[in-house]
Amino acid sequence: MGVKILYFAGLRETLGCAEENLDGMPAGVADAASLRTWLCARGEPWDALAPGKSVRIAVNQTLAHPTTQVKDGDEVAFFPPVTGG
Amino acid sequence: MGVKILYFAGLRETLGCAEENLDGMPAGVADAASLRTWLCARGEPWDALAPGKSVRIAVNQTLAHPTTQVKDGDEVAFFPPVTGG
Amino acid sequence: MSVSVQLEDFDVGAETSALSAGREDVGAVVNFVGLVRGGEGFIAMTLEHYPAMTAKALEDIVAQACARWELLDVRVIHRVGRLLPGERIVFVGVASGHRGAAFEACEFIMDYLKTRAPFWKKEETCRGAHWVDARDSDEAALERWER
Amino acid sequence: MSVSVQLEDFDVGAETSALSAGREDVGAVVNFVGLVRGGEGFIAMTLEHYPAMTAKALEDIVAQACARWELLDVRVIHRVGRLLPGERIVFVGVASGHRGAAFEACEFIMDYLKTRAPFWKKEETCRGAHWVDARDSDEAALERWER
Repeated sequence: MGVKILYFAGLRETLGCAEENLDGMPAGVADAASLRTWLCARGEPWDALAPGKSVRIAVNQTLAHPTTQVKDGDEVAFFPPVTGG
Repeated sequence: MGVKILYFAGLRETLGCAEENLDGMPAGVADAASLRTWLCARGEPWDALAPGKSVRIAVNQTLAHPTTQVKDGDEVAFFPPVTGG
Repeated sequence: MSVSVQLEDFDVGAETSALSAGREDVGAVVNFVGLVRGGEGFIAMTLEHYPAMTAKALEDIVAQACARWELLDVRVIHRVGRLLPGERIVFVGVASGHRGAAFEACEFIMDYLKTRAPFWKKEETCRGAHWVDARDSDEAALERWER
Repeated sequence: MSVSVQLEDFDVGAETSALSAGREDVGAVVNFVGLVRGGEGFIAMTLEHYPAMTAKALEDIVAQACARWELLDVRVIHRVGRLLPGERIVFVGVASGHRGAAFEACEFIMDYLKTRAPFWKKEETCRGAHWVDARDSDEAALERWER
């Protein structure tokens, strides 16, 4: 299982990473906000996920709130505000 | 010169008249409202132009108000509220 | 900017393309297509108009829209004559840099056209023919723009 | 009701006709077509998306529109990949019995799509490439529907 994490657009380029797989949920991570904090703690360039940066999160292909639960087996995506249309 | 008067749609059918030409301006007729009153005074079926009936008036192909002036040489049209589109 | 009153049908694809053809400043095209609706006993619709006034009224409506919004092109086509259920009656296409102006102007033009352009619809049904009554809701739609 | 995400262009005439084909209850079709705008030094636009989420997001937006208005058909097409100035990016077509619902639903879908569907634009210019920033005005447009 584990957690699949995707990055898109400018955020993908900044992080130099399109996709990664965590073997399981990191300790203390249970929702979108805590996963974001955990990733940000890796330091540069992951501070692109710091609080105050405009980042949207989708959990299982649905836009998430900070409190949206994340559990083993989920797909979580981080991306900038969308600009389609 | 004279005044050309046109009637459209349901009003044309009620009056049995699509177009008529007045040789000149009838006495006392100077605006759209007074022309309408003058026509209405012909009696049935011209009471279709009576006050209270939904009738629109255009003077020289532009929607008119009751007080829009009518003078010799003008084209005046009477018709029901429009229903295009 | 152009308006047409015609018996013939129109080509929505070609009209839409023409609104942005040969230019790169159009970001949004909004189109309205009005169609004849069928129904129990309905046979056909005949559209009468006041030819000397129609083009003038439509051009005035387009000019009002251009005065209110930054529009790059506008096309209005209104058919007249006898039309069957499912046939197209009217096309209003608006090209603008941004979608807000295009949506508003297209709806404005339709609201004005419905209440200010000299067209009248007569319905043929299996029980006879009758002129369609104007709808209060069309007057109400227009009033939104006059506030 | 259907949504597509595709590299290929779409045919506005055919898509519009399909929204009322074979039925007589459609009185109004409102279409939106979004186009790539050119400009000083602008070369091309590349659209990236999140494939697993895109169709789901667009279907959710269409479902929300159908819950709010009486719609007879809806079609959404969004292109991805590299597009040149003047090329079509997006099509939203809405068929309804009456024009009010069709206009509102089409604008609603565009406002949601602009802020909730996972597409991102990267502009190539003669000075290099950059990701397009989201616009506050798009968020503001969306908020109108949430009052």
